[in-house]
Amino acid sequence: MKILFLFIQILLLIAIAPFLSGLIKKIKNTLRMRKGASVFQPYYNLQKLFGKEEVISENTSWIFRITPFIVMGCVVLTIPLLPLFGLAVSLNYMGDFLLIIFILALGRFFLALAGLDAASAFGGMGSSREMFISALVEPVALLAVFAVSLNAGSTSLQAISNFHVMKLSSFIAVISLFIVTIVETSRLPIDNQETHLELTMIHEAMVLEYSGRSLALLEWASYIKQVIFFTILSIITMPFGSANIFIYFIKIAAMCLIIAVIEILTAKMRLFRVVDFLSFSLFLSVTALIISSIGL
Amino acid sequence: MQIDIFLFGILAATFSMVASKRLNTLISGFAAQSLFLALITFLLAVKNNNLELYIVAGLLFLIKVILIPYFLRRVASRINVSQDLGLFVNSTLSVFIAGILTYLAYLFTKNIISMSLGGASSVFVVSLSIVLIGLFMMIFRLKALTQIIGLIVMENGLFLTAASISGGMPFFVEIAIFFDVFLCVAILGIFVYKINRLFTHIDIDKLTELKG
Amino acid sequence: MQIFFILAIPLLLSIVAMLSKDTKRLSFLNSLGHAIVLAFSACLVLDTVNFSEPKAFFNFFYIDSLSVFFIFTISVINLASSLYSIGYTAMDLKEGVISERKAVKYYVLFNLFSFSMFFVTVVNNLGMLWVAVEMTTLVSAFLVGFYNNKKSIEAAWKYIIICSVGISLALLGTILFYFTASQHGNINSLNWTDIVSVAKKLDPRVVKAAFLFILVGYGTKAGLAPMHTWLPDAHSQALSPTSALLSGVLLKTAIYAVLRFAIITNKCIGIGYVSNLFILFGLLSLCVSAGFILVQKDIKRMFAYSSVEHIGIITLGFGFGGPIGLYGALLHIFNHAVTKSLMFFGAGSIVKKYHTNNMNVIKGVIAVLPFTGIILIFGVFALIGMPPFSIFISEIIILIGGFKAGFYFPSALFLFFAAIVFGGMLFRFGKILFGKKPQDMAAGGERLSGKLAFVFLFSFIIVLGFTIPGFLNKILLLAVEIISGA
Amino acid sequence: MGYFKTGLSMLIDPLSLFFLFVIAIVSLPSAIYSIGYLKGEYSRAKTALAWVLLVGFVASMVLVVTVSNAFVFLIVWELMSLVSYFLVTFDNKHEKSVMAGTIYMIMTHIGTAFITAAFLIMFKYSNSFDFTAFKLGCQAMPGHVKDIVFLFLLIGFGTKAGIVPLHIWLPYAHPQAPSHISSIMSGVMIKTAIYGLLRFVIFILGINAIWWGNIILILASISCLVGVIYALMEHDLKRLLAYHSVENIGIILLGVGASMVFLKMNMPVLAVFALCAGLYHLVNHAIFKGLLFLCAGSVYKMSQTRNIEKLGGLIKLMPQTALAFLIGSMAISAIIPLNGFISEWLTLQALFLGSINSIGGYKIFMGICAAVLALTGGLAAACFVKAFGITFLGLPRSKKAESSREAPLTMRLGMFFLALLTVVFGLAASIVIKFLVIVSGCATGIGVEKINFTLNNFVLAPQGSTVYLSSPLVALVLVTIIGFIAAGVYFGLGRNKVAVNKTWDCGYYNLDSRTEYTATAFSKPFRVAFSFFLLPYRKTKKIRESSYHIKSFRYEVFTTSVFKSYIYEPVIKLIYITAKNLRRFQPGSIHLYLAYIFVTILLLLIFVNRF
Repeated sequence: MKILFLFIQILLLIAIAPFLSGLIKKIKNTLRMRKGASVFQPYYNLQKLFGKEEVISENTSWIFRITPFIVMGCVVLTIPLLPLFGLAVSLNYMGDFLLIIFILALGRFFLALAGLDAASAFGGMGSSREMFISALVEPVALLAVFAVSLNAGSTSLQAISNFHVMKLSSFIAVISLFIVTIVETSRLPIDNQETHLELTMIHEAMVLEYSGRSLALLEWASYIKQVIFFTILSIITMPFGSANIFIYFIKIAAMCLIIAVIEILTAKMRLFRVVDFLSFSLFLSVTALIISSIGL
Repeated sequence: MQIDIFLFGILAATFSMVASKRLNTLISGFAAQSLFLALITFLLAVKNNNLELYIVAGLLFLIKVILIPYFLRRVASRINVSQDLGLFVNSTLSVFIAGILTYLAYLFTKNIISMSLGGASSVFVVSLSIVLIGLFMMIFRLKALTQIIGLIVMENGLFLTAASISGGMPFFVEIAIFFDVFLCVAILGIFVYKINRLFTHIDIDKLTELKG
Repeated sequence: MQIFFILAIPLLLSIVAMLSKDTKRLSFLNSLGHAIVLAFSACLVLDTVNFSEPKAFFNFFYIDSLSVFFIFTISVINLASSLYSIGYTAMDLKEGVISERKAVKYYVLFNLFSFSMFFVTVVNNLGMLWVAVEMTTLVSAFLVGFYNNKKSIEAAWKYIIICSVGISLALLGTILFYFTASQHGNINSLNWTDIVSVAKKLDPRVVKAAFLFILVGYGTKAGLAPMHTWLPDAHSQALSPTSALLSGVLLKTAIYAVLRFAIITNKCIGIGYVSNLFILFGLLSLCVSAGFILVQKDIKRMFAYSSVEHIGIITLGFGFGGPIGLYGALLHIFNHAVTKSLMFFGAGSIVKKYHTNNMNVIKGVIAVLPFTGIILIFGVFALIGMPPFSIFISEIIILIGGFKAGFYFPSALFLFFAAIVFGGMLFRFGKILFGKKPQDMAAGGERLSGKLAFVFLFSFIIVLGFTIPGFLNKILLLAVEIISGA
Repeated sequence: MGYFKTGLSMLIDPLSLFFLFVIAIVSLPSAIYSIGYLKGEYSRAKTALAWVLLVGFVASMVLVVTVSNAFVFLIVWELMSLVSYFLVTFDNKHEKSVMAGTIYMIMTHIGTAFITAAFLIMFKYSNSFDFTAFKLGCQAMPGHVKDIVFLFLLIGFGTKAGIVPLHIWLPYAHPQAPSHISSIMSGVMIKTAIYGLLRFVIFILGINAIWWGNIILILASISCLVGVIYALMEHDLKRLLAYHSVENIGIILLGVGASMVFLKMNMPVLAVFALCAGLYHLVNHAIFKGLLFLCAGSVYKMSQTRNIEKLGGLIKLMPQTALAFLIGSMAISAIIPLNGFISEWLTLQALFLGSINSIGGYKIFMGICAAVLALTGGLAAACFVKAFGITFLGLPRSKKAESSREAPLTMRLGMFFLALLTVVFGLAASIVIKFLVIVSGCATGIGVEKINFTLNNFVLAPQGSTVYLSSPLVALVLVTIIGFIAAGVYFGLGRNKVAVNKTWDCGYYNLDSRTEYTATAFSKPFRVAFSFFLLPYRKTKKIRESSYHIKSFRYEVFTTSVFKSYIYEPVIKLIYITAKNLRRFQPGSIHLYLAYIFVTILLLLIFVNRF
């Protein structure tokens, strides 16, 4: 029974992931008084990409080829960890909150290698920046998780999705985690998903050499990653009704709204300004930890 | 009483050596000093009626008053060394320092020796001051020959010290030391020749090839 | 009775040398003679170990385990040095640096020198002890100035003057001892045994002052800083086999003399006084030598300063006192003698080959002189106190003694300076031993006799690194008993 | 002199056995590897020498972890250093090797001096060098003496372990040794220092104050960061790995330090758990660092360069080495499901549990340590993306790199053995930790019969917590998911149509290896972000044809080694200058020398009563 629920959970999240991306775009466009594409545009994109012929650089190796599958595998792997529908089941024995960080690291590792594989300077630049930012994000994320887990008394995700976790420190940690989400999902002001201007892109630069179904897999994986982060945020901030699929969607939609608003209000930062930005969030995380240690 | 007079003589000879600026004066001063030393030993021998001391006095006279000064003069003339001694410290100051050294010797004797001896330590004061002055001469005089003389002045001082203590050391030790000193002077003389041959001077202050 | 052979053979050899004309045969005979001396001294050691009674002859010679230990050390180094001399003089002769007559003269001096050193260790009379030490200076001065060039004559002059001055001070000290012995001890003798027996009656003030003169006087000869100044000059200019003797045993005979007086002083006024002085001079020597080793470019001077360092360590060991410290210091005397001789031989071979003492020029020794190079690299490690070599053992024993006696700060300083020396030596020797060999230099040219000397000494280094043989242990323990006055 | 009649008494308890195991699993493959590695590199005699030294090295390490007498320990400890010195200077034609060996030996000796001092203080209280006597003697030791002994031991063993700021020798020495030795040095030898800390601080001395643990945690955190930041800047493959050893020693010590804190806080279960985490990382680091050094060695042997800026594209030329290196890189970057991940997770959990169960400042302190560990992990991953990506991917950047081929079989055997172990130790975590619990119990002296950190043979479950981790399950699910995706893509869309073409070059250039992204460029963001610590500077050189025309332009960027230029060099300079000034006291003037004697005797006479 549990396995079945998990299976549904996985498929559902995979399925709705592109929609959320489309939703964010739609909200942004609406707010900008534009019409914009349909919310289902990401699905059309994926469909098109899956149907296309793939062009691969002659310099690449097998790393380049397996990377999309590994990246996709990684993001999907995190889904069963999340305590969501069906009486909040999750593969609790598989791991805890920390494991999510480690799992995402695997995907990132291969993606960065793939960026270097084609011997293109863009790819290398993307990999370098991606690894740089993710390295800086890691302590922020960990400290935030730490603070939240301290309130929960465990790093287990099930323990975290509980009412008694909701303390002042948790909210500060969540702000920090929100920044982490922005970084990890390549959102403004860290990265810009919509640009292909070589000097500013990070994630897009890494996948520049990809095409066809490989690119489709990578795009999809990044949509899923976004969902996962939204889910985690919602679990911590709003630990109610996880079992109810509609409440879940409302929570996720709220996240999309916030992200969209932030995206239209900010401009992209210079790469080295990101350091300051992340130091700020690190500071927030530490504050959360301190407050949590007081017991608030 | 006579001993005190001779002691004064030794001290005077020593000071004159400190003050002297010429080699010959220095050697004469040394001869004088040794002569007084021999006389003191002789007096002691008479006093104790000790055969060994007679012999020692005789040897002193023979070696230090006659042989060594002769030898030194010979070396000086053979290698044609200039009479100038080369002073680091001028003679007035040297005498002043020698005075201080004598005072130090006095202090040392007063604090350490007199306590255990119970007075009558003027011999010791003089002898110790001679040792110190000898060392002083070795430090502040430039020439090789002056260093030899400084060394044997020290030796004289030591001899006097030994003599001042209960009639000198065991006889064969005295003789051995005598022999040793003589040998030392002879060997140093040989080296003076060698230095003169290799460096064409005997200015020890300029021998600073080996350093650090 | 062995002692008479030990004294007679070197004298005999020097007489033979005076009459001889054939250097080659003479050099072999010399080695043979010293091998016999070593055999006799080994017998002497075994004798002493088994019967442990001090022996006295004619009220003049006095041989206890302390003397025996020194005799043994001296004879070991003598044999090694005479072995090494075979090749060394042959090379000198071949190169025309010295004449045949000069080579003969070398053997005369060599044997007189060894005789005088043996003599130091066996006389009972402290005055004669002084005479003997002065004799060693006078004889070895010729060995220092052997090459008759500017540098060696300068070195010899400094050597003889500084040591004579020092020794004069020692004579003053001896006289003061005699003074108090006759005044307060009521004896008219300079025999060590007599003075020791009345040590308790001596006047402490006089003894204190006298011991200062002794320490500075014989300390000059032993190479304690700041009176060590003659040492690097003399050691670097002497022939390499002689450098080994100077550094390996001559310095130790001076230490022996100091020890004899230290025993009396300790008996008279307790151990604190001598101990403090020893520690002071030991640390001073360590400090000074560490600094000089760090900036030294001349290979033989480097070893000379290393000798100052090790003398410092030995003094420190005696200063720490207690059975452990004394044992370690005595053991260190032997270990240092063996190791330093080895290093001087090695340096001699290197200098012979490269014709320079400058360590910035010497490169690739292992490639040029494989045997010497490999022995030397181990020798360096032995010298700077790495296990499994002997010096490590004795240093650690000294340290144990220091910690046991509560001398934490001096022990810490010892470790600190030893570390500096370690760094300085390793830095230099890494550079000269390894690396490419100079292009125009032919490899090889090591003589069998030299190799034999290396192996002979190196076996001591290795064996003593692992175990202390029973007889040596016993003789050391007996000597410790004598020093501690038990 | 009964103290020195020691013989070779052995102490083989779980702690020793554990270290013996670590020695074995790295030495064995390295030895196999060396068969191929030494072939053709050195002359016959030298090869034989290499074998002798290898055996001596391993034997000395075995002795270090098994002897039961501190005096013998000291001897074999120095012996180990001596043998490794000869191994570092093995290529002694290069001045670099000799210099590296010298630096190594000097630092080690300084460390040994401290260890010696600590042992001697302990000896004073025990009157014997035997471990059991030591343990008894230490109970009678006053607290402040214990503190001093601890600090001495920390400095002493820390030097060998390469704790910042004592790590200075490590990046010189490890790369200079032949690669199979680098692997043993980095994989095992520096671990003997950890053994020393465990044996002498925790096992024998006993923890006296909580600040001992704190100081180790702080040093460990610093080591982690400094090691990995320097590694990021490094372009010499073996030096890069050497810096990672500094980092990983830091991670191991995080576990050890936390364990010490918990011991003093009277939390035995946690103490055992934290130590398990540290020990787990220890064995893991031995495995993957050994593996990486072996791979780096085969890259070096085949391409004759260690500079990754000159390498590239090797994945096609030496695919098996590349695979092994990739596995090693993933393991060291704590990527699931390999072994590095397990131990890092355990360490994080230990810190977290410590944070929960302690009060006040320790909550934050542990949290910060965990954050440092996370940052380190991120940077390490970045570094290995660089190391692997620049070395093996893209195009070869030099002729040497182009001409390399796959390494010989024996070398590959050694590598794959270790690569296999990284997987095994990743998946069999629950089994491994059962043994580690026993080892930790032995080291800390805590009864471990009731302590259990596993649910069954597959799931890790720290006692007193509700979290679980099952690496086999993770691996299984991951493989299943990827399989599903691959199958879905294949069966849903049919065969992929692939066209191979040139890399996109914006339509302008012919891309070649010169336009590739370089390691320097890759690490630039890090250089800028950590510029306060790295103090980068540039050297530019214009080569002009005439005053108007620049023919070529050379641009190099360097970083300042803070510890070297602000700690070691000033100290060495100070000592050196002091020595030089000291030299002035001996200018060759005999008069001065005589004056020294004179002054000495005068001073002594004046102060005679002070002695």
